[in-house]
Amino acid sequence: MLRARQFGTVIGLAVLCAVLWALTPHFLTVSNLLNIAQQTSINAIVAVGMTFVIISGGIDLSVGSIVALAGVALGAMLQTGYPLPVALAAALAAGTACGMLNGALVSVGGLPPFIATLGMMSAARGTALVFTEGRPISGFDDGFRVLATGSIGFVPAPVVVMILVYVVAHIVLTRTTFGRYVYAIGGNEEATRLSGVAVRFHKTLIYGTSGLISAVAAIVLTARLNSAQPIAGMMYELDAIAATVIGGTSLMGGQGTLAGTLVGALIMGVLRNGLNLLGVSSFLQQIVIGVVIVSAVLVDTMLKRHKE
Amino acid sequence: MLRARQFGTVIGLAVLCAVLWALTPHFLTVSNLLNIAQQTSINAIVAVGMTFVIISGGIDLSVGSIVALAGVALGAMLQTGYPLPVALAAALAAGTACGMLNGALVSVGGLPPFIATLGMMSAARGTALVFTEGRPISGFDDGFRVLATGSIGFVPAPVVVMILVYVVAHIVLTRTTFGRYVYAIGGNEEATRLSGVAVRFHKTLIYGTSGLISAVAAIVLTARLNSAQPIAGMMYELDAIAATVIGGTSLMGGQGTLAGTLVGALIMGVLRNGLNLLGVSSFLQQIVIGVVIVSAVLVDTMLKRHKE
Amino acid sequence: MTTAEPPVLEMRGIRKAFPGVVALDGVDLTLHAGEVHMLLGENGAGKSTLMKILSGAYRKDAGEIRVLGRDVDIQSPRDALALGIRVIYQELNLVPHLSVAENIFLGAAPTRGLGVIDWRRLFGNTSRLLNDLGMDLAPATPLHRLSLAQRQMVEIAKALKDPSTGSGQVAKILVMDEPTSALTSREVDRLFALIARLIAGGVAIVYITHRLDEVYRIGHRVSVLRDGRQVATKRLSEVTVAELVRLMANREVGDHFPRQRTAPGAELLRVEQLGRRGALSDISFSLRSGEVVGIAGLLGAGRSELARVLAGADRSDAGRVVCHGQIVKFRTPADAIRQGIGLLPEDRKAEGLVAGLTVARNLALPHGRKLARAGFLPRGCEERFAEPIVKDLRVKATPTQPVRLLSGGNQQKVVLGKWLAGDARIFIFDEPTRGVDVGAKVEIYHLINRLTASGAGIIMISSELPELLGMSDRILVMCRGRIQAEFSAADATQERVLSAALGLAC
Amino acid sequence: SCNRAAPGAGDKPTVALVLKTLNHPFFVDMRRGAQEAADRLGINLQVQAAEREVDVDKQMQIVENLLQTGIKVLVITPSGSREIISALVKARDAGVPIVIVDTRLDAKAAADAGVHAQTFIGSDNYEGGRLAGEYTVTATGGKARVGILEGIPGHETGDSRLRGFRDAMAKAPGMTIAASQPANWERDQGFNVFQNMLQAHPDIDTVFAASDLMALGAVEAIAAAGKTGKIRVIGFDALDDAKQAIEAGTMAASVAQFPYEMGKIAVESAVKVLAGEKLPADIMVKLEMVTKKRR
Ligand SMILES: Nc1ncnc2c1ncn2[C@@H]1O[C@H](COP(=O)(O)OP(=O)(O)OP(=O)(O)O)[C@@H](O)[C@H]1O
Ligand SMILES: Nc1ncnc2c1ncn2[C@@H]1O[C@H](COP(=O)(O)OP(=O)(O)OP(=O)(O)O)[C@@H](O)[C@H]1O
Ligand SMILES: [Mg+2]
Ligand SMILES: [Mg+2]
Repeated sequence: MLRARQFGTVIGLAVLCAVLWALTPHFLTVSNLLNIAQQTSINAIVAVGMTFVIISGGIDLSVGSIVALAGVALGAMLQTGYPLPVALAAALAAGTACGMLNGALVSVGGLPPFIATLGMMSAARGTALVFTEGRPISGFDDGFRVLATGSIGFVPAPVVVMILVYVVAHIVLTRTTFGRYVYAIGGNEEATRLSGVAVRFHKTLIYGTSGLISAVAAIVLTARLNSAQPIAGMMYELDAIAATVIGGTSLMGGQGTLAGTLVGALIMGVLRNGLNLLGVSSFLQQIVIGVVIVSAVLVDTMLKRHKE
Repeated sequence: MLRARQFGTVIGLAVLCAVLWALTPHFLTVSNLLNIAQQTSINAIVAVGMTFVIISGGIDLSVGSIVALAGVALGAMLQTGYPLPVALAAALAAGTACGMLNGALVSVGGLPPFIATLGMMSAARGTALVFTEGRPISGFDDGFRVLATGSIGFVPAPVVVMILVYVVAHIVLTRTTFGRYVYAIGGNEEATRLSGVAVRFHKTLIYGTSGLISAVAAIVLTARLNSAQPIAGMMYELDAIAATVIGGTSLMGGQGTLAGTLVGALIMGVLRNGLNLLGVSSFLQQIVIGVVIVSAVLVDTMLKRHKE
Repeated sequence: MTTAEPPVLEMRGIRKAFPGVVALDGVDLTLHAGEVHMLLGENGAGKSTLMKILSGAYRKDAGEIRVLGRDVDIQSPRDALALGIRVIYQELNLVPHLSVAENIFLGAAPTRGLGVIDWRRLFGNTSRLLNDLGMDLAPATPLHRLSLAQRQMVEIAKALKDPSTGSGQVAKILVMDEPTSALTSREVDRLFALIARLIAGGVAIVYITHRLDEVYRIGHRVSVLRDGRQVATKRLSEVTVAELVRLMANREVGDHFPRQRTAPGAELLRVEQLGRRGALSDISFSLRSGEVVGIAGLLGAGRSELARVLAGADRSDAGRVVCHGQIVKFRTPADAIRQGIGLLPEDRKAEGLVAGLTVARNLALPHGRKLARAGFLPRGCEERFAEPIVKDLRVKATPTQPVRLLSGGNQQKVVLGKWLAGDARIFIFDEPTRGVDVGAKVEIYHLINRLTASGAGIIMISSELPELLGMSDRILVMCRGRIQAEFSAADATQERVLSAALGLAC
Repeated sequence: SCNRAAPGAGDKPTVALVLKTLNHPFFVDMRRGAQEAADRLGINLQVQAAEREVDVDKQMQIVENLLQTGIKVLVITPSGSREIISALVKARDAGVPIVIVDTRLDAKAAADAGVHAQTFIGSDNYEGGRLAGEYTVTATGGKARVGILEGIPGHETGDSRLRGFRDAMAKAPGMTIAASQPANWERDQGFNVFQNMLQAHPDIDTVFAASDLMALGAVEAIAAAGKTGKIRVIGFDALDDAKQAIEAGTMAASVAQFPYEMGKIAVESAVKVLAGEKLPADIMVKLEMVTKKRR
């Protein structure tokens, strides 16, 4: 099932690529593909945490705001002159703390995830704005910017980070007890509790993971833009949820894969890139995006049905 | 249980009002309360359709875009000189059609509601933009504007519309087979299907209802702004979902009430009004909004737990 | 089973109230090592609640629990697991998209440090355990692919897993809440063999069931609950079946299988070479008015699949169905209902009930159109509609209670009740008495008589052979998606049906 | 933190400044200018803004709510030049004088509704766009291939800037617009979209972004493509970051609208209104191309 689902989405992606390849010679070039990978990386990273949360039966609306807050924390530390590792650690800690607070509100406080993370979405954004008085922090030195401008071989640094995040997260999700509890909690929370699993603890960790990963995205974004902005990351939650759901993860929880999420993020990235390459007018773009997203998942659904 | 839930949220609203009353003399005045009612009306109306959809186990991200599209349809008809009833009917038809298309994609196409309505969100907005070339349509005659500026007794017209929508929708939801099926489908779709209910048909209707109600909101909004904007209604989906969930409707489907949704919408409306009255700085407002939303629902959750 | 040793478990004066109901009112239970203690009572008597308190799923309002003579405070399932208390819950508690192995070892998977799961050991342990239980299931199969009966076996395996391979305590106390309600006789035999091994090893077992034949096969002592109160605890050697029934029901329950046969009338339904890829092939039979056709078969034989196809829940891809003399094609369950077919599905939680709705609304769900006037439901019409059904079936609930709060057996009655007031003429009952108490079972049998007397035809799928033999006019035996044999009521015996089900006759 | 005792408290009159949003440095600067003037002139300043720039309805609500608190003057940057008028009608009815900043009211709609603003303070977005266009034509010697980064589709501010820019382009036959795509006012969208644009049109040598945030994104995209210095970037708003980029030579120019000035003048005008002074109908704030040599 899961495999079939992924497979379908891959076909959607393949069709999309084929169409773009036929329509424009600029699409299938090494440099453009690297561009897409790079442009997709941030959404793809954020979507990893989102996938954890959604598989566990929750949702995280605060990822975008956490990206902003962690970015601002990073920017402020760097500008104050703290060494890079300290600043990075601070950003990751800020993200994780926000995430764990989400998790605690959900698991201990018993709030619906939508509400807890909606509150955090608003509060974290507000904190970032208050802290910076609404102004971006910018101008970092090159040691830091390597995270955006550097590359290993021909692979740009953001893509390297993305691959690392996916590999580690995939191992965690498929190979560890924590990962399996993510599925178990999403599939049947009561059964998981009755099996003696510390559900509250693990839920807190799950949201903490999402916060941590958002902070990783914040680091890449800040390096890429050479600027930490309190208004960064707006609407990231929607993109991340979309990538996750397009990738076959069910919002009802209990099932999903990171490979699917990556494909989902790529579909969105390729689509936006293609529309730019084709020079589609700004108003029409939105129609095309809507139609393509629906079609891609529809293909997938049809294939799945056919298989059954 | 449902009653207990509502009850808790009402207490949250009451506490909020009491605090504001203590903090500012401007809060508890007739004119301010009417203000709040009027300002809440559009979100409250949109949230009615959202409540139907969420109780049935779905979600509708396209409400804001449908508000824009229906508004633009209305504006264009009025400007072309069609009589008011025809223009209103056209707006309602446009909204319903978009909603039914959502419903068909979900029920017949088998798409996850998130994806189907995400696609519509993008496509309907794009259509509104293409149609108007991005420009607002304005200048309507006073006969139409009565819908915003008129009042019955001292109750402003938008509030009258809101009350009507709530009364009718409440009756539909609690007194008709259709309403019953909304709950049944959300509670256990397979069991409902096996009971001989035409689940696909009713799901299409449910999303159609949401589209229809969004169109009603569009009419009120267009009258209020005296302008039909293709970019109107952005982020309405988030506000509407928030009102619904704050009001105790579960995103898992199967339970919820419109009374709760109304209270949820009021909490958000009162909060924003209060923050303006108190002159809380804009950045701080976001923090306060986050904290208050979480607290209001937390109170409710605690009360519920205590009762059990 | 010696009373001289200190008891493994003592529960004293256990009380538990839910809003509106006192589920338990001062119940005592003593359990000794190596005994199988049967816990009996009507639906809603409080059996499951008592066991959920023991397992930490619920907290008690009052009373005390002692394990091996020590006072214990069970706050959560973890506490209970640490004390060696294992429970097989009545409503299965499994995770649909995890594998069989992961479900069995949920919370106790072998790791290689850092929380990394040791899959080889996990699958190895699972295979061994499943072999022990006589199940041929691949450990890696996702749970949602299994039939209800197979899931039940997984739930059993979960409670019986050898803790030395995972974490936690050796099982000292094992609670089985209706473990056989979805099993066929072959699996039941295996389970009982296992129980014998366990008690020989000193495990104490609490066993809840509504199948009275099981009580004497494996039980040593019995406790009977009625309306949340304990009415008796006895040695089974000192009590007769009739006494037990009277203790539970507090009234006389008549003949166990009171089938009143009527002469079959016109043909209601004919199935010709019906097939569905991977599940059914070449199914042909007919059902006449006034007839009860029983369908026997082992776990996974395809009986439920057949029921679903006949009710329009799944589609067939070969053959045809003739209903009231006309060829019919069901695209949805609604089509089948329009032909007068009512299905009582096997899995009440997943297919039968909308748990959050009230009893009345569940009962009225298929009858919306009939109850409504121009789409509007007059105030209280569902409750009025439900009242007689609730009374008729002795559902221990009011029409306005949410179904989710009912005991398992009472929920089953609600599923059954959904079709009674309609125009259905063809009833497909898939395990109709699953989890239903003795008294109610007999009532359901009477109901079947009433339905057939009024001209309905019934297809009854049951894994309880005595019931099937006692109530059917004809018995079809299914094996691997085919009809293996057909017996008339007179010819059918337990042995013949079983050997056909095992495929021995082919 | 919050000046919660402000409205009605003390004897300082309260002036409300309602902005489109505070999620943009432009308006943050405007607020600073206004606050500085308010502190200097000894009045209470209430600053409120919607979360999103396009949300006229929210802005109307803020106006309605502030009117409840007895403000003395309403200074507003309308999010919709016609839409906001029904809220302004309420201000008129409450006897609160209105000062418009940055975005003009629709003259006809205002007249129809009987709304009269004391004054308009601002600079024209269309004019700014045209200025940027003329600068581009001159700087490129009248021959260039231009890429454009648009704001959120359908958004008035961005549309006017683009119209101005395009009109200027149209006058110079050597200028071609190679591509025009929306980047939603965002810095990272500016990066992505321009990167893609360069892919399809490697010959683009000039880029105009309807805001500096997008322009700064484009600067990073150019750097990533190793084309720094080869592509002229013209932005709008003259944000601090953009000025630095111009100094560093990674950006060519940006249209300065002086929001700080606007905020300052707005509050000063409000004080004059309170004193009963009559103001000119328009107070134009200069527009300026910020370039390296001119600063
Ligand atoms: N969570 C709950 N909330 C409210 N009432 C409950 C809850 N759980 C059980 N009850 C009620 O408590 C009583 C005892 O239920 P219990 O499940 O223990 O019965 P049981 O003896 O196991 O019945 P069965 O044989 O049908 O399984 C019933 O009246 C039931 O409705
Ligand atoms: N050993 C098995 N492993 C996996 N799937 C099986 C196995 N045996 C049967 N099935 C599946 O179970 C389905 C048939 O089960 P069904 O529920 O119809 O049978 P049943 O006779 O009602 O048995 P049960 O008592 O298990 O409900 C088929 O779809 C088949 O694919
Ligand atoms: Mg029970
Ligand atoms: Mg079965």
